[in-house]
Amino acid sequence: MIEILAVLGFPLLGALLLAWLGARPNAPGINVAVSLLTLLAAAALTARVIAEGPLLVLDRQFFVDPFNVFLVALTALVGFTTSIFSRPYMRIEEERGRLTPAKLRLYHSMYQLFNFTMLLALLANNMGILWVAMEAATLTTVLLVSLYRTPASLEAAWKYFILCGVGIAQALFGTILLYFAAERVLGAGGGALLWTELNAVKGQLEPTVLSLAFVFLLVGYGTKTGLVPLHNWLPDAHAEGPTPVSAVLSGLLLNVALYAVVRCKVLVEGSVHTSFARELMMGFGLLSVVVAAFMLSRQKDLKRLFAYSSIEHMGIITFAFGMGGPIANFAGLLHMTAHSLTKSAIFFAVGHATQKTGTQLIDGMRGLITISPMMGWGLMLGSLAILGMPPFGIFASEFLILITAMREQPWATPFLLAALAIAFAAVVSKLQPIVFGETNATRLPHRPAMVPVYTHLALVLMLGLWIPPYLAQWYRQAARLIG
Amino acid sequence: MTAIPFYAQIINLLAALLLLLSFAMLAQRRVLSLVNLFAMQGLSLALSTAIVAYGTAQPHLYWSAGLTFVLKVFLLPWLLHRLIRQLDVRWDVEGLINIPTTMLIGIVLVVFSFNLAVPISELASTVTRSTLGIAMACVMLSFLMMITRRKAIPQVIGFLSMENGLFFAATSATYGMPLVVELGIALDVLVGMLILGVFFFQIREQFDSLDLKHLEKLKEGE
Amino acid sequence: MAIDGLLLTLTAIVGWLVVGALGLSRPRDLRFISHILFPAGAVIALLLAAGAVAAIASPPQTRILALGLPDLPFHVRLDALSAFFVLLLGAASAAISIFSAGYFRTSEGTPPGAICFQYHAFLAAMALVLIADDAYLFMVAWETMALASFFLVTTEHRLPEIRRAGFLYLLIAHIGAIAILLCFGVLQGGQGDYTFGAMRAAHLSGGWPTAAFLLALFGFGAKAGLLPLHVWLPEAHPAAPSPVSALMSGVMLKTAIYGLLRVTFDLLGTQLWWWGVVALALGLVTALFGVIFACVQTDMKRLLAYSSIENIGIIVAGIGLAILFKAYDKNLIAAIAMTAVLYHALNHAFFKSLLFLATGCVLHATHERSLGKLGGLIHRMPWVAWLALVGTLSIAGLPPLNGFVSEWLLLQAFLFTPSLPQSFVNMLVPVAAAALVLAVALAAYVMVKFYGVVFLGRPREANLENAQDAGTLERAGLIYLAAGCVLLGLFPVTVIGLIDPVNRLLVGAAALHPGLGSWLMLAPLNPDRSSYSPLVMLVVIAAVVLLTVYVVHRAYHGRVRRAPAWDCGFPAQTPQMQDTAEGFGQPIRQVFEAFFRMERELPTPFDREPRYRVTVEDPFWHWLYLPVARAADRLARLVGFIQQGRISVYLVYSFVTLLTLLAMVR
Amino acid sequence: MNVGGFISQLLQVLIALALAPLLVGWVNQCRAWLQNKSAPSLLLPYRTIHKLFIKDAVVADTASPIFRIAPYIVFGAMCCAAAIVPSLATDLPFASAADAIALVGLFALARVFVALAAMDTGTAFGSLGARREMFIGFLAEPALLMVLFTASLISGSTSLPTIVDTLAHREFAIYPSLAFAGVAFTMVSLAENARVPVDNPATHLELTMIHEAMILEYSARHLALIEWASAMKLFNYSCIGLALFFPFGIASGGDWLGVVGAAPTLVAKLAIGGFALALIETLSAKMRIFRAPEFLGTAFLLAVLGMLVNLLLGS
Repeated sequence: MIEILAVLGFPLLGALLLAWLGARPNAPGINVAVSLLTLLAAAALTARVIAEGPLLVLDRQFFVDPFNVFLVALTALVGFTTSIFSRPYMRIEEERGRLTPAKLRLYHSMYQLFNFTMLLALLANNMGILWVAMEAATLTTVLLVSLYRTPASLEAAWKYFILCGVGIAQALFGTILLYFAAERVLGAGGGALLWTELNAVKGQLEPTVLSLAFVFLLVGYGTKTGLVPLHNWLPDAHAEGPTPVSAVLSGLLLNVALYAVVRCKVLVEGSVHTSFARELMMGFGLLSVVVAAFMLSRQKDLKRLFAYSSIEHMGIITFAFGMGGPIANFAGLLHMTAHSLTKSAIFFAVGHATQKTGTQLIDGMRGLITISPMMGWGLMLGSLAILGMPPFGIFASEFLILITAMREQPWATPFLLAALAIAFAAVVSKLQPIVFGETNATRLPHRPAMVPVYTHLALVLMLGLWIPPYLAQWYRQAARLIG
Repeated sequence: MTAIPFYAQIINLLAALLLLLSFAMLAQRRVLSLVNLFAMQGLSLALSTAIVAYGTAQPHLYWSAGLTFVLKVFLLPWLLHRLIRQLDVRWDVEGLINIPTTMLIGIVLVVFSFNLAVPISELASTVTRSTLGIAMACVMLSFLMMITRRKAIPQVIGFLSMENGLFFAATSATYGMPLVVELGIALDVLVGMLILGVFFFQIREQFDSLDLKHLEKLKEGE
Repeated sequence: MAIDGLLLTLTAIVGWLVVGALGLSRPRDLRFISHILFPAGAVIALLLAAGAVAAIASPPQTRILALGLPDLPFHVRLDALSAFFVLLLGAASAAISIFSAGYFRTSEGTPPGAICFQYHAFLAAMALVLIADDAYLFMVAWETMALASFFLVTTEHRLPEIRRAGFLYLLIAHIGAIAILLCFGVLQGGQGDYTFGAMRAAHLSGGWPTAAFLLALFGFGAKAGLLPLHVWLPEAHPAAPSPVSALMSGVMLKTAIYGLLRVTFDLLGTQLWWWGVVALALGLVTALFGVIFACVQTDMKRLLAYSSIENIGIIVAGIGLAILFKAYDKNLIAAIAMTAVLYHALNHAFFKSLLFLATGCVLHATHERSLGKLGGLIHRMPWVAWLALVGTLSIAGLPPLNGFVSEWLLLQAFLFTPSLPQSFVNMLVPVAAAALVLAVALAAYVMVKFYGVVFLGRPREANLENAQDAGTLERAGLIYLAAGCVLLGLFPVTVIGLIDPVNRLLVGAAALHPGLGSWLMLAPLNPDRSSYSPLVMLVVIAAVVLLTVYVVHRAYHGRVRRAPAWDCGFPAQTPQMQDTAEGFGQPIRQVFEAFFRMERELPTPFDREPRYRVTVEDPFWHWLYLPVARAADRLARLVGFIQQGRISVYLVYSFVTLLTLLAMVR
Repeated sequence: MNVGGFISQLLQVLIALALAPLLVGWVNQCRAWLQNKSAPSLLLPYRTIHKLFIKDAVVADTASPIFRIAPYIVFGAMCCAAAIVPSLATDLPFASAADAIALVGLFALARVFVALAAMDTGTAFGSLGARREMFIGFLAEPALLMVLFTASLISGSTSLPTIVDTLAHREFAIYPSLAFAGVAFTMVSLAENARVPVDNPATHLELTMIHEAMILEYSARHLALIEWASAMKLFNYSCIGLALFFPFGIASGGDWLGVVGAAPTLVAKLAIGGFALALIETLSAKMRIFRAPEFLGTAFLLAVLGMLVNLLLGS
């Protein structure tokens, strides 16, 4: 319990603190420190869960089970590494005059608040609180995306706000319907929105209402997950915001949104005894993978490229959860983890690369490896990892997903494989000249923070070759939970 | 048909009013009138919430009603009025599709929503169950409004009106969500509005206009 | 004492990785890398080869490693087939490592330490592919191998065409890997167990075995360079540094052959006769295509790359033949075809590595890959030239060297087809044999062109006079490989004795029968039927040569006068008047004109500076790859229209999605 | 293997060495006779070889050792082939060192060395000749193998002695396939031995020469060895043809007496064969180099047809 309070309290306090001190020169340091504290708290929470099993605390409002505990740990970890990365990155941005101290204050404060909302969404047992946290996450990130106040960033933020706002409104309607259905079983009052309670009685919930609710929830949280055709805000928001924000958006927020979808799916599955929810998720997943793969080949902007890659991977994970079953769910969870780590590592490298070359257009970036081998290799290896090249972890999950699909949904495999091949061709052909070849990059005064990049890549590599037993155990339990 | 309690009849009336207002907003060209219509929608929402609170004796819904009243009848319309004045954007609203067509689509949407809601309403235990269809129709109509407006402020009003529809569903169909959730939702709406206000200024500063056609640069297709 | 071959292989893999990591730790210390690390890698390779020799005949060994997925830990297994290919890997890579020790220098491209890492990771991945015993480990190793070689290919990454070549390679490798993955998916037959053991036990019904075979043929064919997936090969091999080309061509292509054999003969329980026909036809078409294109190349490494395509074609044709015989339960004859396949794989590893390494020496000495600017190097680089001659004669399929032995065995296998019960196949096979012979004969043409233009004649450019011969370590690598070519050619019986356990594993029969023939005389089945003794031939020829030299010098004299070459009464002869590579290929171009896409630029009598230019392109680009690329591009453009930038449109998407889903729920 | 076997083996090679130039002389004489010319002496080839051995060898400045080694290797290869081809006896010790396929390989070895040597001096002619020779070779080699395959299908063996034994000692049967193969073999032999209509051994005209272009730089003992080896090649081819299509009178034992006894039959058969060769050469005209693929393609086709016919009728 104290751990949960700490996990949520540190970022919230940090946000307040940074709202006050965020413009100081040592603010990035504070940011890192707060993130570290959050990480430690999350580690303690994880240890507690390992030792004692699922937790249900604070009047049943907070809940930790194998499904969300690893996401909490992952969120805290990536939040911490991103704060490390953002230290030199933001300094350089400030020196180049793109940011003022006031904006930095906003940035730091919102960064912590954003972390808080994500952790809240993950830990909340109440579906209503989950919704509130998701909406709050949208609001904080809107501010972060529009940080530069350039026309493009404003446009991106506006689209993000409107599309996700509308989307999340649908999710609220879905939540209301859920409550509507649950109330009949559980009675009015707080209990009817608690996931644990709902999960216990999911068999008695009215199927018609729940399937209707699921449509709204899927469209709502699916917008935030970036499922095609609800994805249109995503590339803009990723490309125009500051790179640390892109990293957390891609690496964490999408996961959290998908987490919400999956939580809802569990309830609906338990109530509706058709494959309706599965089919919807598979359909959305597949469509996202295919469309994103084609989009990848048309990108001229590096960050947009990886934004589409996120859509693709969210599609893969959604597809996996849609298929269901112990292997596919396991793979989906593994993919979530590996994708977060890899994608944020890529964005770290991309961030430094854009600073060195002064552009984020693909045609303008050349030969990174000459000016900074560590960064070039980081970007290259990260991209290969995200494309599902072994021995990185994404391959492990894609392997499992593909072989399950082959057995259970053979019709989908050709689409998946074709999309993967197209994505591979698109990304490698664009990345290769960026990393190799004659250079146009310059050296900058601040050393790039490469430690986060390689930490993430090392973790992803480990996941490809060896999954720690307790992690595997969680995945298995969570997979069983998801059904 | 058994007798419906009086308060429920009032709620049904208010629901019809809500739907009517939604249509009116869909058809309204002037921004200031739009804001007024939005305020009226908020008022009927607050009223219905209060009546539900009274009828079902759920005191926490009074809180909710009060919150709605303050937020949606006073604060937000006031904010919007201020914005419109400061930004000097009192022009007439031109939709992307002409009004009659929009109305026609709107009617189809209402039929669709009602159809969707009927089987659910049958199941509900609340007396106000039939309002669910109206709430859904309101949400849909607001959605349509967001699609058809090409200026930023009407779009936002559409968004807020969608929230109204949702609130209406939450209160009348289910007798209200848990308080902590409602508070959270209200907070989010408020903060969102504030952020939007800041946004309008920034957009204005960058583009000299709040026309959304300036916000079409980020795209893939040529 | 029995050597634990599997443990040895695992140790070697770890050893290579450690060597590579050490290289990475001191990336620019050339002396450390070339004097310690690469030789260390070579020693590991030699040990591995020695261990593999012992392991071929011993029973399969298996292990489960504590790595991998939780439900699918890494399974490794060393049976005769794996051991044979491990032997190939160790034996060939030892020489290449030794050569590399003297070859790599600091250049503009990847630093030597990174090369060292990639190189040894490549070796380790190949070894891991060979011992993998479950689909996951296999795929991991397979793709790691592709990745490591991709980075090695793009060592000189500043040149855009090299990057392009590397990209093409990686892309096709990846597509192939996807097919292999699918193949494993089919093979496990719905049980969800992805170990090879489970696949062996699985009973596939209906068309699934065929699907698995065709997927394997596609996937492994992409790596091996089978038509029409060969296009990466002539791009990537020349782009890579020569030791890497040697490793890729000599060893990596064989891992694809290994995979194909593993799937077809081991994992799939039964074979259908028409698979054999498919593989045979595909192999022969590939062989002919490769060799015809090799004839018209003007870049020495491209020429060798096309020649690799040819050799892979021959090997696959042999596999097809083996399938054919195996399907009709003619195991004895299948064993001969299989022997030919494995023998040729081994041979190709030796002579193609030798030739690629030789081109590396030429490249270092002259900085020139174009055949039109080389010539006469035998005078400046005698070591390389004479050792390359061995490789040239071997690859041309001439007795008594190694290339001939495998081709001989394959032709013998062809001659057995009349015993098949299928008259259609009986009629087909003579034609196939003819095609094979045509390919082999053309290979001789190609190699005469290669050797003659590079090493013989007069230097076509002035700066060739300064060419330096290979260094000591490079020489050592070349000598090792040349000696390998000779020994493999002279002692076929011994080598086949080594291959036979593999035959027994794959086709259930051995090619050598105890009591028939001797170590001197290769006589499969029956000495009356066919026999071949390279050593006797060599001894006879050598004896006659020595005797003739002696007699001629004794009976007459040995006087020699040096004089300018006869100029036919035209005194202004220059080295440029020698036959060029284009000229040498011209007859082939003329005969097989229909196969090429040629662009010719002919001079007119009025040209101030007459210029002749001809470019020969791979027709598959225009028939297959460009249309596919264009179609993908068009689709992508269509999909791009989704994202029009208008927020109203986006809202419509959401709205329509919502309404559609709601309508569906009803 | 015994001493007698070795003696027979040696005898066969020596007889081949001795008879080969004579065959060339005989063909030349027949041709002259057919063309109404006065014929050179039958022994002229011997005298030419002897004369060449006496002369000082002139080697081009630009030549490498390959140039000087090649004649010896070619000569050695031809002697080796002579030991293997069952011209006089079938059961000789070296016969099993190579079967028909290996024999073709041996010829290819010789051809490659001549071609490499031709390219070695770096003159335009040499490389031109080498190119053309390899060109003819790659077409002729498959055809030759197909011929041998047809024959070996009948006997179920690729070992030449076995083929001869089977063909000679089985009860008489007509093999239509052999007729196809025989025609094909004749055509291939013409091409392989640089005879009209593919090549003209007597020409030194740049546009037409193939074999001569390659050996243009050779002189003295090297040239002598090359010439002798060419004669041996013609002899070997003739013997293969005779063994496959007229396998009569070949001794089946390894006894040296049998070998000597078979010699007169061989000489008689060669005389007829040589005459036939001269006749063909007189009746046909040299064709353009790019007509050669058609010619050899026909041979190839005939050989494959022979094989198919064999499969159709023989099974």
